[in-house]
Amino acid sequence: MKLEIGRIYIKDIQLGQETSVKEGVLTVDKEGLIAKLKEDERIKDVSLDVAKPGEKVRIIPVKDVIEPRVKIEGGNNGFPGVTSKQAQCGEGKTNVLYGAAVVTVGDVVGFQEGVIDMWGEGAKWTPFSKTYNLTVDISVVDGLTPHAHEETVRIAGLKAAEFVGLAGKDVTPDEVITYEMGSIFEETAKYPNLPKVLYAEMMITQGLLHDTYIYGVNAQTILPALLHPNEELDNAVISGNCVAACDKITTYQHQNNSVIEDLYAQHGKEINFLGCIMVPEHTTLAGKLRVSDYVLKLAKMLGADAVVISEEGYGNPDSDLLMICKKCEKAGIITQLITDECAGRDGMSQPLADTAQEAVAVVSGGNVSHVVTLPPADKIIGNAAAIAVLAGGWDGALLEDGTLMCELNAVIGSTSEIGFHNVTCRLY
Amino acid sequence: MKSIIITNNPAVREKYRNVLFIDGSVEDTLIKVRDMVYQGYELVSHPLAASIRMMYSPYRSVILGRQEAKVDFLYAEIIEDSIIKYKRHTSHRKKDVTNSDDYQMIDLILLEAALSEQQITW
Amino acid sequence: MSDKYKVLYYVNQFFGQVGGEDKAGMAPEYRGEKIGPALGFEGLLNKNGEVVGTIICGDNYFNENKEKALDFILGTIKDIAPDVFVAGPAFNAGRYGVACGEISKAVAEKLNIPVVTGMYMENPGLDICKEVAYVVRTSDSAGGMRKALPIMAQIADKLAKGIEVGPPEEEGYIPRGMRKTIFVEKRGSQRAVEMLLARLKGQPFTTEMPMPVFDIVEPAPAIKDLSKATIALCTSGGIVPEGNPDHIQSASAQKWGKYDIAGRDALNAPDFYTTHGGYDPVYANEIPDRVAPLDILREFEKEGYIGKVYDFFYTTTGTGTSVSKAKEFGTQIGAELKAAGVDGVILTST
Amino acid sequence: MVKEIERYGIPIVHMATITTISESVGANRIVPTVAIPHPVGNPQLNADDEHALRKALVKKALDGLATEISQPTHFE
Repeated sequence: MKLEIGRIYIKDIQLGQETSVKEGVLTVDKEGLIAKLKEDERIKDVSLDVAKPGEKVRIIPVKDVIEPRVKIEGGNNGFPGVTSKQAQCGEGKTNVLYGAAVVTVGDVVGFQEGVIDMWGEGAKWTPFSKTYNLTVDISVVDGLTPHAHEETVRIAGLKAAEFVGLAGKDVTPDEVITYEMGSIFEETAKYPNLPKVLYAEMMITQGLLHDTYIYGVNAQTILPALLHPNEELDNAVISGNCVAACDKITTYQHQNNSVIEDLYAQHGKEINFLGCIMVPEHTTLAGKLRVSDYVLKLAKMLGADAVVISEEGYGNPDSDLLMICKKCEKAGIITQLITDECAGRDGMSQPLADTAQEAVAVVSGGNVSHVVTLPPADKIIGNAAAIAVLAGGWDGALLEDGTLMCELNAVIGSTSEIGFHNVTCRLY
Repeated sequence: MKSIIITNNPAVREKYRNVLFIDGSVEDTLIKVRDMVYQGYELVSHPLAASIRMMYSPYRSVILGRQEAKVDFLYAEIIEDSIIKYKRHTSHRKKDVTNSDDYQMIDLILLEAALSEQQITW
Repeated sequence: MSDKYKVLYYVNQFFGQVGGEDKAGMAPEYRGEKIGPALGFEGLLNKNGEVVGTIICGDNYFNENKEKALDFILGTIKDIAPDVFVAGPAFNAGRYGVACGEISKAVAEKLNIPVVTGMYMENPGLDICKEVAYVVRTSDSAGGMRKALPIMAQIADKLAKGIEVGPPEEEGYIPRGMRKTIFVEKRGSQRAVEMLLARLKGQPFTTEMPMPVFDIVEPAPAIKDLSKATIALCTSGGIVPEGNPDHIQSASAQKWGKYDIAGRDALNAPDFYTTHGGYDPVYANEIPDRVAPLDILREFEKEGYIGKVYDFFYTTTGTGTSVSKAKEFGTQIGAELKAAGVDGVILTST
Repeated sequence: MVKEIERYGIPIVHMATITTISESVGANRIVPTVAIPHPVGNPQLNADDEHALRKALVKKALDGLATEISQPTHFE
């Protein structure tokens, strides 16, 4: 499978009358996009805005972040199985508006969180302060069920990314990155002496606001599935997960999965990268046991020497992570875990309550309870009232001047468990 | 289905029959689950949700299965760890009452997702 | 003068140049001068800070009159209001270390004044204060003074000026057990791949989330002949004689109890009950033997399956009891059992 | 407590319900017990059955003390 990602560097973003990229400036046809999104009768209103790195702007509550892209060759444009007809992802050519992002905003339920600060202290904690963001705030018609509401917002974000992405159709990319890998047999024949490494990517798949989709299939219903890494890098995986702000994998992070990129970089040099197993995280223990057995079985069938396991979320998925780790290590397959931790506000607690001796190699994305102080913004995109929710119901969290104290768990992408960000914890 | 739902969520009590309703906090609910696990009940669903935000929910529902003669130590370990984690996240927070209805609804929806998994073997 | 920050120093009778073991009973005193290590310490602060005085207390006095000593010491410190408090270093001296540890903890927690001290890794005072004070890693004897003081001074200087103290390995203190959230140069996925490659090649790597390390004790050899063995019964289930004569706490136990059971066939209600605050006591209070099965052991004794049940029964409560306390209990109880020639122990927990 | 007593060379058997904790405190000989409020008993059984259960548990513990082991071992 061969995928060429053409990066068109975006240096600015503005709303206008047409959708285009000129000299790195992305212009979005405001009315055109609103009209396009309103084709969905469930949408009452759409409000578009832009947020640029360095501006004193706060976006809240963020639902998802999506990279705008356009398919140039092979497959279908958009998100196959969702916004377009089923097609094979991961082949051909795709242009991306590199440095731009569509950020969907809006409440499905009242306790939603997820903040992106574009400047200062808050900007350090989220990777999405460095992207030029087109914010899409969706309000829906009355009487929608929560499921329909969530779906409306999710699809609107994807459609917006598709609409904006078209601007890159006829633009020559600034940089082209090729992701190419033959069959497992071919690659193993090429690199017979390199250790075979799998990537097991855990996904939250537990119901409303806690879902992930592959080609539009709700991953709650699947057994762990083998994906070619190119498929995920090419729009096959979508986030429907809007409550684990700090450690969820947004659609953008699926499209640019950092573990896949960094494993790819070593493919043929230090390792033989076999592919990705998409691992659903179930609510039931039976589901967790089944999934961990299944991952081990796939790893064995593929002859893996090592598995990189990344978690999504916090709480019950910790059990899945350690189950997979234990089973693999006992079977002689090396594991490398990526997770985040709760060491308490003061950092004095033991990070993992459930410990496993087998978990010897762990990367930490940081302490989800670390408190950050965010100064007041000049402008708030989204729902200013959500800030009180985000502060999280403890004294002194929201000061009168608008200064906000919150735990990292409210900041989008801050403690990424696919290692997308550069935060960690160290013993002091 | 031979399961019992241990819950402090009124919306769950209204909708299901096989409910042991706890008139109390999430912590009370988890402690009841722990006690029952030590009496041999099978832990069908994990006591915690998958996101920190749901850790702040004032409602929680956990599914237990049959009572066996022997305590399953995997279940015991999971419920003990869950209580520790739960306390760590919530000890310094106030209950979010303004969004009670939404929390009830999401807890119910997540419970139903769990109930729809593998009903027959329970 | 006034622009210098204030340091207050604590030493024991020996380093305070009062005397040796014969003076270990001295009550705490405050001297408005630099004594012992305090003298050299000021010189290491590069004229930025001043040691305003020294508190001296006998090691035995402190350990035997902890509350009184702490009262005086905290009162003195409060009056002087130093910017930094420095104690020791205590090296591997146990009583001195415990005194430094207790004082450091109290000063940091109650007065909110930053504290620097120094100890050898195995000093029992370390666990008391390492989470709240900066404890510089020293050698086991006073010979390490020359090395320890500059490190302590450098940390004290930073604390006084409000400069962030760096990671333990750079600054020379013993990790406080705090997980600090920091930014690093490389993103997580890259660190993960590098860690994995190191592991695959058999090279050393450092996990970012170390699992707790337990010190492991080799299993003691088995009892050769049960029928000749003396078995002792212990419990952390809080079973105590009626009235709880030793006032064993229902949680976070500070002590254990030892009761003569020589003439007893069982731990019957109401002579015994549980004081444990961590579980539903109904079943244990009905039949305390459900927690500590003396009755069954007696049966085995009568049948000759075991030689004898040891005449004393040991008890405490496990819930909320700190690891260091549990360790202390185990050490004390173990010593008694060893001396009594007990061959094996049954410890029950709830 | 377990570890410190065993350090004196006296074999010790830990009868505990939460065996994971038991392992983490360093017990080498472990007998899993019935439930937290009644580790060595079961009030749901009739007197005879409970006695038999209790006797069996204690016997396991005693036999554990008489068994040579080289690593943490559960006697079930």
